[in-house]
Amino acid sequence: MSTSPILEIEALSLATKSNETLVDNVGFSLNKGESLGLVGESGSGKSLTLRAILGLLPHGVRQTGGVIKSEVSSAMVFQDPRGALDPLCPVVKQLAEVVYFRQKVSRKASRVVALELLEMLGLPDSLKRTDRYPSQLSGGQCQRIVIAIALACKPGILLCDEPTTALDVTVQRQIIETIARLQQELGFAMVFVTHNLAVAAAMCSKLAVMKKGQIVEHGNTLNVLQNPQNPYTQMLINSVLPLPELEGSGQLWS
Amino acid sequence: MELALQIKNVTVHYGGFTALNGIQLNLPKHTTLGLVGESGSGKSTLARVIAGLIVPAEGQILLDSQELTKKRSREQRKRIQMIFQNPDASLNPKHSIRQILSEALLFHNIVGRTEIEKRCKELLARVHLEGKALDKYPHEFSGGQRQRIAIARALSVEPSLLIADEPTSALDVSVQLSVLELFNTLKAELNLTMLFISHDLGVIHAISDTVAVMRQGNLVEINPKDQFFARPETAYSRELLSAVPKMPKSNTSGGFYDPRT
Amino acid sequence: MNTSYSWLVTALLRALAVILFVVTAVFFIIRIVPGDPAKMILGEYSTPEAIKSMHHTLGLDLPLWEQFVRFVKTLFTQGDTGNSIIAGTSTRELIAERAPVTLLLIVMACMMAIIIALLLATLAATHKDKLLDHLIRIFPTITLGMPIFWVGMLLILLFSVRLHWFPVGGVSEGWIGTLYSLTLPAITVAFSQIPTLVRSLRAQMLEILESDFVVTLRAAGLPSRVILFKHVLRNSALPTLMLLGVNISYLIGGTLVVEQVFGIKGIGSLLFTAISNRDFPVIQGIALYCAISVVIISLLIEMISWWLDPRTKGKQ
Amino acid sequence: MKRIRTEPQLHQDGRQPSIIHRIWNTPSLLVGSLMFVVLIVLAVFIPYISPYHPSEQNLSAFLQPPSAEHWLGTDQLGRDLFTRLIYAARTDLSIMVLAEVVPFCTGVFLGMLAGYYGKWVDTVITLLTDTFIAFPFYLIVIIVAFASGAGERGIYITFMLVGWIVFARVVRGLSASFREQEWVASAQTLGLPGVRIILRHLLPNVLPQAVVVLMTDMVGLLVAIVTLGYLGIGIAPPTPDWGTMISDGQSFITTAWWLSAVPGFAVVYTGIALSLVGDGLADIWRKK
Repeated sequence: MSTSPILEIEALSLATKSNETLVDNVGFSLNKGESLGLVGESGSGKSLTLRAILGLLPHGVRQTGGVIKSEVSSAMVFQDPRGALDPLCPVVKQLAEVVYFRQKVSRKASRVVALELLEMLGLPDSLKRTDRYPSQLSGGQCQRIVIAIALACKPGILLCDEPTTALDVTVQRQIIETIARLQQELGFAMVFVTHNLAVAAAMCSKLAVMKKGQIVEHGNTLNVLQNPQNPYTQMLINSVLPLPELEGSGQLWS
Repeated sequence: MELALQIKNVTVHYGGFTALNGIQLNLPKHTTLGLVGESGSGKSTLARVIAGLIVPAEGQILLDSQELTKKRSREQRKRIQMIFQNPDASLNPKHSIRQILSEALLFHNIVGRTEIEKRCKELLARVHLEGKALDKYPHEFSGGQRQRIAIARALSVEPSLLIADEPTSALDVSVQLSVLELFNTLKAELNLTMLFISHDLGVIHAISDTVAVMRQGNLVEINPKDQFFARPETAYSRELLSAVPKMPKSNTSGGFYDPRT
Repeated sequence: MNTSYSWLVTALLRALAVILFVVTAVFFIIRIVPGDPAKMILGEYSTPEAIKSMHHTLGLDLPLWEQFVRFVKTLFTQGDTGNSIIAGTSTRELIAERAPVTLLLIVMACMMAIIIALLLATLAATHKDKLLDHLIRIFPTITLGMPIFWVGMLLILLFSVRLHWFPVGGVSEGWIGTLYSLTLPAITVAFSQIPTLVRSLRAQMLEILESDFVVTLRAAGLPSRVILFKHVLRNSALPTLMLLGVNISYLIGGTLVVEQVFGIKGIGSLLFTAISNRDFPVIQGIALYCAISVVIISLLIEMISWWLDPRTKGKQ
Repeated sequence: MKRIRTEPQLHQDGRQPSIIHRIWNTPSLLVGSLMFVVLIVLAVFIPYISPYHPSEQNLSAFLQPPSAEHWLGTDQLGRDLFTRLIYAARTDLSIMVLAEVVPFCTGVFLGMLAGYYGKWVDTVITLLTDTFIAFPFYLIVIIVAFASGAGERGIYITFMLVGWIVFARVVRGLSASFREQEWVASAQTLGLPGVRIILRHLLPNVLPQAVVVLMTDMVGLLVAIVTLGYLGIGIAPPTPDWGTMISDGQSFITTAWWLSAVPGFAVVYTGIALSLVGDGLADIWRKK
């Protein structure tokens, strides 16, 4: 991990129009292919940081300081998969549209690329034949489409905003496995926002813990989890409810 | 053991969709049953049926071996109380905490007018809130505090069964833990019988004596907690349990899927 | 497939029930309000005999249920509410004669209202909290209290009397002439609808513009015009249609008044002639036809938006 | 058992802006109320402000343009336009307020019933509203006002018949969504009867929105009163009314345009005042 960083954030500050600070002096960097977990509770500013990297702050929020230097393009995966898709547009068409504009290929070719992406994400063949709308797909399937749209941009960094929070545990596992597999295949870097320490630990080699707009602890995942320096981190770790070992084999998560 | 609640063959349809399919369930007194399942499994519907908010198409519900009729009396309603998921919607925004806590006390003549203040403060103390909260309004409290107030309100009528429908799912993890601890204390102090619903197996593990699993309107497994978490009977339960992400152990490197560059 | 048919059947049944209620309401409206229709027709100082014979002509001396049976019978055999007391011809023919120009006016007004409201709402929503947005948002506040006939008068004063761009009133011959002379009245009717439309549409557009899927598409780097025209406008089309369905009744009512201001010989002028002549069957006929058209238009709009919205179909 | 942690008392110490502070920070409410109060003060004190009587004719000074003596000029019968305008405000505004009382109460009540109970209660009330809404507003106003005789009585009857629908629709939607909220379900499990839930729980929650709608609806009602006056089936002369004033002035539109324009502007003024008040109230209640 000695390559030069592809994303560098220095002293990023965000505030509302009425000058209420939302994100305060946040900074981190990311190397190629690396993944950073941004962990914190609601209102800690982790999602806003992500939107700032994406360059699309919500209405009423502005950047008051800091620099975001990025050499590569970024794409985002959202928390609510169904809300992240146009409800009136067939999903394949939405995906093909993004391919058409981002990869500058013909309309026909864009559809072919879109179908390839669907296959890569393990979506069923039935999507190819008939027009399906987001409301006709399950949450997990919608999230796969959203990931496909993000990948169609050929991102250097994939920004994930709680991509599994709205999903059931079994689907959550599938989505996490999919994202991890794709990262290995395509080699993008990732910023993964979540409130779930266990998910962050499984996905990311580095962790940054956020509280009230600031990063309170930052480091290697294992270091942070085993030797937390900040009491807030310790509290978050203590809040994770333990489960006993399941007897028998087939465990994926430990 | 004496049964607090018996559910016999309860079935609910929404249009052509079967939300609950012949549910059979017994709940012994002074125990907590954790009901787990994914979205759409029918666990919330079951809670609402027991609380009398939904009338089932078929089946019987017995509380202390007394059958609950379709049209429940006030007395019967009072005995089953429910705590809901969304702390933003669980308290009437236009009522002060005093009104929220005292309304049922006064309506059911549980305490006299003169003692009402004292009782409300006792209820708040039970859920670890200060007495000065009485004159405030719900929007002045955080989500966790609102859930505590909702719990105090449910306890005000001294129910024999408390249903908690995902009471901590909308809360931050640290707050979730403190609310769970509160439930555990109350359980011990008040000898509560509880039906606790959650999609989060960690939460279920922290609170239940028995675990029941629902899937697509059916009850697929009921077992004592320790047995369920160690040796689940059905493949589906095993799948659920193995899907829960766990914290890394000291011998792994973290970032399990991270490409080693 | 099963659920979609049941939706259609419920919608049709509901519309049918409303039409039955409408028929009953038209029958009763003249009877529950105080005042004797016969007296109103003959004047305050008519003889008791004259009133009695008028009661007989109108069938008002019969028991209420028999009157209702007669009313429904006429409705089914003749398709209207009886013959005009003054003209003697059937109300259906009278209405059919006047309907085309009113319909044309309504259609023109609808189109103008939709186009202008959509334009203003889009401009306001895409320029949120900027000057343009504030200006457009003040507009409904100011125009809400403008009586439609007064707006018509001012428009006549400005465009017809001062600028001579449009005729002062009436309808010219031929297609072009008709459209030309209906332009100003149509603007007047549209003007009364635009404030409410702009208000709700702006709110809806803002919601869509700030929804996750627009952020997804923007993050994916689609050009803003593609997002606006292909996604945002399409998503606001359905609410616009629904809104128009709710407002169609107000729009028709406004049209009747505006016809009076511009001297257009449509349903509105028929209504006012009938009122000054105390021609009850005609008044009832107009009420009935207007209300039934509103019910049918609402039903059609409901069916169209159901048809267009994939969310109503559910999983397959 | 582990010790109980109390969470950080997040909002408890947070300053709660006072009502006065909130009103002060809502310019639309301030401006709107001020505009409305000015009109009311004028209407109440007009006998002391103006030396003229609203129906006092002076045929030697007819159709005069605005001057120091006659602030807004005179009409075709030489009556002082300003005096008539404010006396008309008395008539029109008092009818506007009185005619809203019954529809507002019935609409809110029926809306809560339909929204809370759902099922057949809802079906019946919805069918009723759908029926009345099918009649174009002005059509039904004109017919009922005409059939029940010109004048105030006609207006009151008309609005009792059709005015409640707007409130019923809005409140029904609100109540139905509140019904899904968990505090309603809690009230039910606590064993409280439906009537109590409707009056003690739903009512305070639907009332703000209903009042906001009331403001806009009053504007619509005023416009309807004026329209009836204009069409000659509203308030009968010689009682001054903005509608009849506009219609009287129409014949002189080319020579003395202000005769029709000024009463129209009075309606627009009232409309702006009330919708500003409505917007302001909506703002205050939304912020909370």
